[in-house]
Amino acid sequence: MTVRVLLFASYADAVGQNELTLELDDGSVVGDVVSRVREMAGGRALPPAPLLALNAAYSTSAAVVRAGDEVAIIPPVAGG
Amino acid sequence: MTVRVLLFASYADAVGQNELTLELDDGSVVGDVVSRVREMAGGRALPPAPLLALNAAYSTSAAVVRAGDEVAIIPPVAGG
Amino acid sequence: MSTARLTTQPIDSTSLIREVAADDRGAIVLFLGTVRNSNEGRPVNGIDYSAYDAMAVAEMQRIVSEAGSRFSGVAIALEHRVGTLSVGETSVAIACSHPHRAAALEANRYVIEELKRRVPIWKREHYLDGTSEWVDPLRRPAEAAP
Amino acid sequence: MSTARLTTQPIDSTSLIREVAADDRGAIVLFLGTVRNSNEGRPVNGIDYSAYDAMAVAEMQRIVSEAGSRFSGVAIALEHRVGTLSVGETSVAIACSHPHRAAALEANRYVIEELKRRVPIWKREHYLDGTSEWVDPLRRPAEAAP
Repeated sequence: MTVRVLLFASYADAVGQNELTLELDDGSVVGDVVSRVREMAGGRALPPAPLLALNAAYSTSAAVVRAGDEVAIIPPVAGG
Repeated sequence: MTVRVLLFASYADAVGQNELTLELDDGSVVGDVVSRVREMAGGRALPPAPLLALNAAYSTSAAVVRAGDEVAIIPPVAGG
Repeated sequence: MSTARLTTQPIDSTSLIREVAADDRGAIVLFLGTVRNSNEGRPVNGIDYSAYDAMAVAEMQRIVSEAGSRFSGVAIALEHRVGTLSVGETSVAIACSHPHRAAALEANRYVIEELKRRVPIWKREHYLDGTSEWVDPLRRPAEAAP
Repeated sequence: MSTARLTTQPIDSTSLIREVAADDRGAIVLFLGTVRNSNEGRPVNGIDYSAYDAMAVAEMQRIVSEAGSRFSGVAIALEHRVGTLSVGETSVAIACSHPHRAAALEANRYVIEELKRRVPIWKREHYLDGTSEWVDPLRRPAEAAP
């Protein structure tokens, strides 16, 4: 199945992309997305356990992803 | 000696004046001003120990007054 | 760096913000007290504010000066209106700025609490039924004051 | 009763105040976060704010809704700007109104603290020396954030 992955700020700079699609096995979890991104060029700049969001809400790394889901890897926030 | 006495809000309404002058003996204290005002018509509407100011700053009833001083009897404040 | 004054004119909160804004200040907090249309369940249509002018200004200046000592680096503009105000009009405005938000928020709170506790200003509420009364905050629950 | 939004345009704080003002509300508190001319001793000349737009708006809406539960009767207008801001410009504005001052002040504080803790917005500071950096609040003392 295919999921959409969003990267932001320093994480997007590190990987050189702010949006990508990944092919994942059925039953994959949000944490698997992080592992895959960390294997990409520049991906080691991301921490092993970053903040995560699934479909625009904070999520744990154990949350199961489904086809079409949007997973975001969230750098430390700095609004305000 | 002569002192100027200021009354405000409900206290001014009770006594029917917002400003008066009193003749006091030398060595009088702010509390003496209150006693004198409470003896005036309507003066019993004032509490025996109201908030007091001497020359535009809060004062105790024991503060000594001098000729030309301004004593104010301050109802419960309600600014804001 | 800080100012306190009485006015008989409508308060311009934007100009108070401008007074305290500066390039080294990341947080500005504005407090506005406005005339409510009811108090303790009684419909209100206006309030007359009066003050012991000289002492009110002196006490307001003491308060902003104290806030400046407690919250080092804060800038404050404090203005209280006197005269007859209609429902919705602003009776008091406090603008505080500081490099950081916590001090700006806490200084603002300090100023409004101290102002209500000790600045010699009084208000006479006018009710929809034509009556009016001096407000005595000591005679009612603390929560009733705006 | 409460709104939260992102904007790419300059924030009009007067209109936020108007959104929350009402005749039964005696207290309005406005918080403005502005771009400072320095951070941790480094001269700053601007900040690029970016957001995960959909989630930022959703999270801001959750925060104002939580504040509405904690401070019953509060009305809130929250706006955060994204894009390139110069020193002195407003990045975030929060207007809270309530019949009474304590709730208006505390709701405002709740919203700014939660916003800084969890809304997915990032800033890249541009320094006077021509360099720029993503700001990571976790890497510096808490007091350093405005």
